[in-house]
Amino acid sequence: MAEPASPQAPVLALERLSKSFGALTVTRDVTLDVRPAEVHALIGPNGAGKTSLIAQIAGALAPDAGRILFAGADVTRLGMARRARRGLGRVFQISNVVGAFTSLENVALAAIVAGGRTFRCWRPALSDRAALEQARAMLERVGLADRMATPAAALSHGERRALELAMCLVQEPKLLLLDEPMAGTGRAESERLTALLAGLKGRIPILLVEHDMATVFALADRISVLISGAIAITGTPETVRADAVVRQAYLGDEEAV
Amino acid sequence: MTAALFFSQLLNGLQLGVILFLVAAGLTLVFGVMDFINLAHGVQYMLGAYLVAVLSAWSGSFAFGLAAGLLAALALGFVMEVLVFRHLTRRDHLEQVLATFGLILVVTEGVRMIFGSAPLPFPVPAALNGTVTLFEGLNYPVWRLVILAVGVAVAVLLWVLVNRTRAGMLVRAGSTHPQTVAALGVDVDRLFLFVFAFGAMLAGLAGAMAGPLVSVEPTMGDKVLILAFVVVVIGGIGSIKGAFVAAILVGLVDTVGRAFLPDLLRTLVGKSAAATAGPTLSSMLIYLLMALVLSFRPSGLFGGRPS
Amino acid sequence: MSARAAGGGAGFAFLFRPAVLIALFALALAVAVWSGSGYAPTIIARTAILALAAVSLSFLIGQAGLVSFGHAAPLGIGAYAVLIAGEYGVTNALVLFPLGFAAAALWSAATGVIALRTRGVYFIMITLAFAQMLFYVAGSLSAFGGDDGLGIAARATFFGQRFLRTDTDLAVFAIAALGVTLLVLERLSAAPFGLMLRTGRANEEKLASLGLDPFVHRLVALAAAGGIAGIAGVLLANQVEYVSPATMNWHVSGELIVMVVLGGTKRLGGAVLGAVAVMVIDETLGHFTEFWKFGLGLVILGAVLLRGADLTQLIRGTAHG
Amino acid sequence: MPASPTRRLVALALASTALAATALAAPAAALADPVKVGFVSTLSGPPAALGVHMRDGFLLAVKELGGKLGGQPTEVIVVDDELKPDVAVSKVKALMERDKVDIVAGTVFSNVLMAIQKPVLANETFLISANAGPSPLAGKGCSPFFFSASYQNDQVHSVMGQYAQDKGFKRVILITPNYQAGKDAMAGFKRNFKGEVVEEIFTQLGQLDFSAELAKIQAAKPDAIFTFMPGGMGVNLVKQYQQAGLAGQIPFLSSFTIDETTLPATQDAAVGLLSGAEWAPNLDTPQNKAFVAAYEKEYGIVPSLYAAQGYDAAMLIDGALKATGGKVSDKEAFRKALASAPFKSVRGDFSFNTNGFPIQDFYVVKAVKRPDGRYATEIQSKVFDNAADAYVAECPLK
Repeated sequence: MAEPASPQAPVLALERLSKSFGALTVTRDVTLDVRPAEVHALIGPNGAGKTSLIAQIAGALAPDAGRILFAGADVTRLGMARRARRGLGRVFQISNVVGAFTSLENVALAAIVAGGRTFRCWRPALSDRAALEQARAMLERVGLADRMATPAAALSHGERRALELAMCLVQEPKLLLLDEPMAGTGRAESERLTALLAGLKGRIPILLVEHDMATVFALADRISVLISGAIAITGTPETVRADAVVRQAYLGDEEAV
Repeated sequence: MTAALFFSQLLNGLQLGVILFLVAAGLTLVFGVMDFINLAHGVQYMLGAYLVAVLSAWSGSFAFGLAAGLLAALALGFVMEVLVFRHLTRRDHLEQVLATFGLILVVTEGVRMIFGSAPLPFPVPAALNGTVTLFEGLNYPVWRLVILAVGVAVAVLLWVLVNRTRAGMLVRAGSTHPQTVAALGVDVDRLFLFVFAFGAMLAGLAGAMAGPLVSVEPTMGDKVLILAFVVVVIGGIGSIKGAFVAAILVGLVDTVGRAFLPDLLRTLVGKSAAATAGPTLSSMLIYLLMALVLSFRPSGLFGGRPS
Repeated sequence: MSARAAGGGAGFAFLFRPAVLIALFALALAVAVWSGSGYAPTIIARTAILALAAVSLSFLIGQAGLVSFGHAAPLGIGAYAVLIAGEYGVTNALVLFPLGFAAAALWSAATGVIALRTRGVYFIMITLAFAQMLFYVAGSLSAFGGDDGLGIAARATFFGQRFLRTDTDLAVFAIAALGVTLLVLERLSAAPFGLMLRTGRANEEKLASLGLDPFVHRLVALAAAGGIAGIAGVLLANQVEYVSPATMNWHVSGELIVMVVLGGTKRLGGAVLGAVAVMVIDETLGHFTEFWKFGLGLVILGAVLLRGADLTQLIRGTAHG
Repeated sequence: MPASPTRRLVALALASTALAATALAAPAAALADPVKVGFVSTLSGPPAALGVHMRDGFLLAVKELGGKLGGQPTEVIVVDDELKPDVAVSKVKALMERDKVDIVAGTVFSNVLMAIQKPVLANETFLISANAGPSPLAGKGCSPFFFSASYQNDQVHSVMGQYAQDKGFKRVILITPNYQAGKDAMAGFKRNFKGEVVEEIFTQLGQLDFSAELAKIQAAKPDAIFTFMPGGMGVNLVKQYQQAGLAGQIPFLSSFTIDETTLPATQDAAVGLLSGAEWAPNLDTPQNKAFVAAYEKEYGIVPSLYAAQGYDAAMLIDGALKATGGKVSDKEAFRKALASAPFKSVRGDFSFNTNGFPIQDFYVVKAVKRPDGRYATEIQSKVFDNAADAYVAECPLK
């Protein structure tokens, strides 16, 4: 399934990735890329292997075969932390923030890590003005200006999503990997988040894994459909919407949305 | 070194392994199903030995003592679960360690108050005393063969229970996917109650089997507890199969190490160096084994998820 | 994070502050000296030394989430450093303390490289395994008393000056060491370094997704805690004037964990209170009955079961109730 | 919300008192200045049985003397050393500095004695061992303030070496735990045994399973084995020795392995096995008959040598106090009184050498089942007569 060669090199490219657990193949010869400034959505029915694929891209799971290229380098053998240091920002499916820390502390933490100041041993972390300034600015940008002193555990679901996004963004990633950002959010929150992501569109390339078709079709430049671990089709939203196979296998029940 | 000596050392290793398996099986189940660190498991081993020793002496019959002692161990398991353990199931590992450490002190000292510090008599049942000639040049104590047989029988029984029954399926699932089991509508607390009491009885059985071999005293569980933890960790937490393999491995490594390492060292590094290094090395052999296994497989031989 | 880790809280929380704890120790020592008791300084010195070891373990458990069941090993290394150096005629404190710190830190780092591959219960057990190995090695050192151990040549000196002549001298020194350690470890905890440890403890995956593998941070924490335990070992050897493998027995590691957990791991000061509590129980119950461990067991069991979980909450509970 | 100043003050006072008060715990109003004896024994952990026997023997003597030693009201403060040297040192310092004891006695194990001897002797407090007898204290490290009411460790092992030599055993296997006392035991045995030592087997301290070692012994078929396995280890070994069918075949020579602390557990498995000792319950002296009868009546069990030594230690202190009119304060006088061994030992002949260790007889004893159904050791034969230890020459005291 060859795409026409892009004039610009992709930020992320998966080459013939495969992964099996015993007899169960969760990733089947997957080839996929994310181009600069593009929002690329990955959709597929439950059990299609989206979570496993994300885990391989993030570095939590090692593929059996194939390569992962990120920012021009082969990162297949690198761990999660080193991929993140190269600019792979990830927002988890289940909100992953440090519940006991306040919003500000969470983002400041990310800023300190991004600044490479983790081995400072004497001055308190919260006296790091640079990190705090960055964190405040970022929280304002994601609409959490009034929740800075709230412990993350006390935030609403959508707010935690936004917080996690802020932690990612403060690190100035080269690519955002969003794992179902809308899962579990109410309609109002989901609209706010969609607007937030729309604001990022064009500035940071995004690989978006999402169930919510409204969001996907609102944001995506291209869509790939994963069925039984394999990519069924990659194309523009219109192409995908029109595809008979996809309609039958997946979109049929979503038509109402 | 004769074939008979080598074979008897092999049997010795297997038999030590089997005792360790009996203790470790209950520990790994409780570990796996409820993610519970139970330091007091060694105390249950000690109680088993005491109960069977006292009841056998009182009734004059080992068979009765064993049956009644195991039932009592089971009952004590229920009581301990209700009084102490169920209040700790969803707590931090450290709190479990602390509370069960406290329980060790209470039970050990309680037993000492009742029975004194001196070891209790626990002779081999008369019918099973003495040795049998397995083949020319190899006489082997009958009781050790009995232990071997009991251990293998329990291993088979556990295998059937865990792999062929509904309860076993729940236990297996519970150790890897506790939420799923709860979602199936299973009362996880009750499952734990039974698993815990059953584990206590297995530990008691191990104590009863070891009783005629070792000194039956209040602190007899301490050392066995550490060995059992070593076995559980090498095998992988929650895995009965892992516990069995690791127990046999530890039993063999320990026994064979003690039997042949000093001789081996003597030929390698000379007599005087071997005299000091040999015993030290064979003492730490199982810890070496554990460190080695964990540095290559950080979740043990058969451990699934790193917990 | 640091705000809640270092201060605040109502009622008796101020008891956990390093300055208050050190003042308490100093006050107790002053009362003891004033009353002319020969023994009280001994027990105060001993308590401060054990508290020092417990605080270093509390740093590992509370900040880094590394539950070491082998903390008796660096403690023992510190003690053996005194014994072995003494056998070669070295008693200068300026050599002994750095030596004890370095040897214990080196041990903790070297074993940590392997141990940090594991997590949770596996980490608990692999640290125990390493400590047990060292225990057996110490027992086989015939030149240094083997399993029986050996008396040290003399207490540490400062260029020939015997500055640790009495247990009161030793108590002053141990309390000072405890104070400095509390101060340094509190700064370390509040600093980015400690923040990374705590984040790694709470959510390792998140930290990795931010681009930080906390391995080196943890290794440094292990080495630092080990080194401090080594200092405690140096002090212990000087106080007892006898060194034996019993110091490295797994029971000692277990008792240190009891102190830490009893005092609560949220604040480093908790470990100090835990150490004081264990010593007080030991010293009081121990005089009434040979079965005093029964009482200790009941206290521990009760403390955990009554939802107190640790002294921190227990104190708060009574303060509010 | 900050706590009120008063509340802080109260808390501060409470907490520091807790720390200081436990340490101080001032001795309750001193009554007519009784003689104070601090008794250090191992009362917890696996070897607690030995410590209990030793303590009970000592307390029995004090009770028989009407709660007095040397006619003086006596307070015995018993502490548990937990078999940890550092704990023992801390508790002994409490005995000397808080309780102001006149005499420290007890100690089952050599490592505990070696740890506490330094602070005790440096303080010029009298130290009387009721069991442990490590060689440094008998030789170069001897002290005018130290006396042993027991034996020097090596002597008991030498008894068995001499016995093996006398019996004409040619090939012997030695098996002891891998620690200093174990190595000393082997050295002590070999001092008087001139035959071939086929193998020296070192086992782990606290070892549970001896199958590997027993298989070796079975294969080597020596004339006898010699072992030193105190406490629970001895119980394990004896039970497994019998089960392996070796008990009737290869003579079992031992020290501190077969005694009345372990016989109740090993019972028939131990019957016929031999041990070296300086005492046995059936030793025929009037003092011993009375002691054994009183002990069995008081505690319902047969006394062991630890009990006998504890009893002797109390009688020794009693005799010395009588000689000085109840005073310990004149240390030279009290020392001279102790050195003259002014008491009738349950062991019969008993006098002190220049290093404070006894000169006494040693026997081979054998485990038997008595007519009353109880298990005990019995004198088989006398091996050494009025024996002194091997280190006395190194002791500078005259």
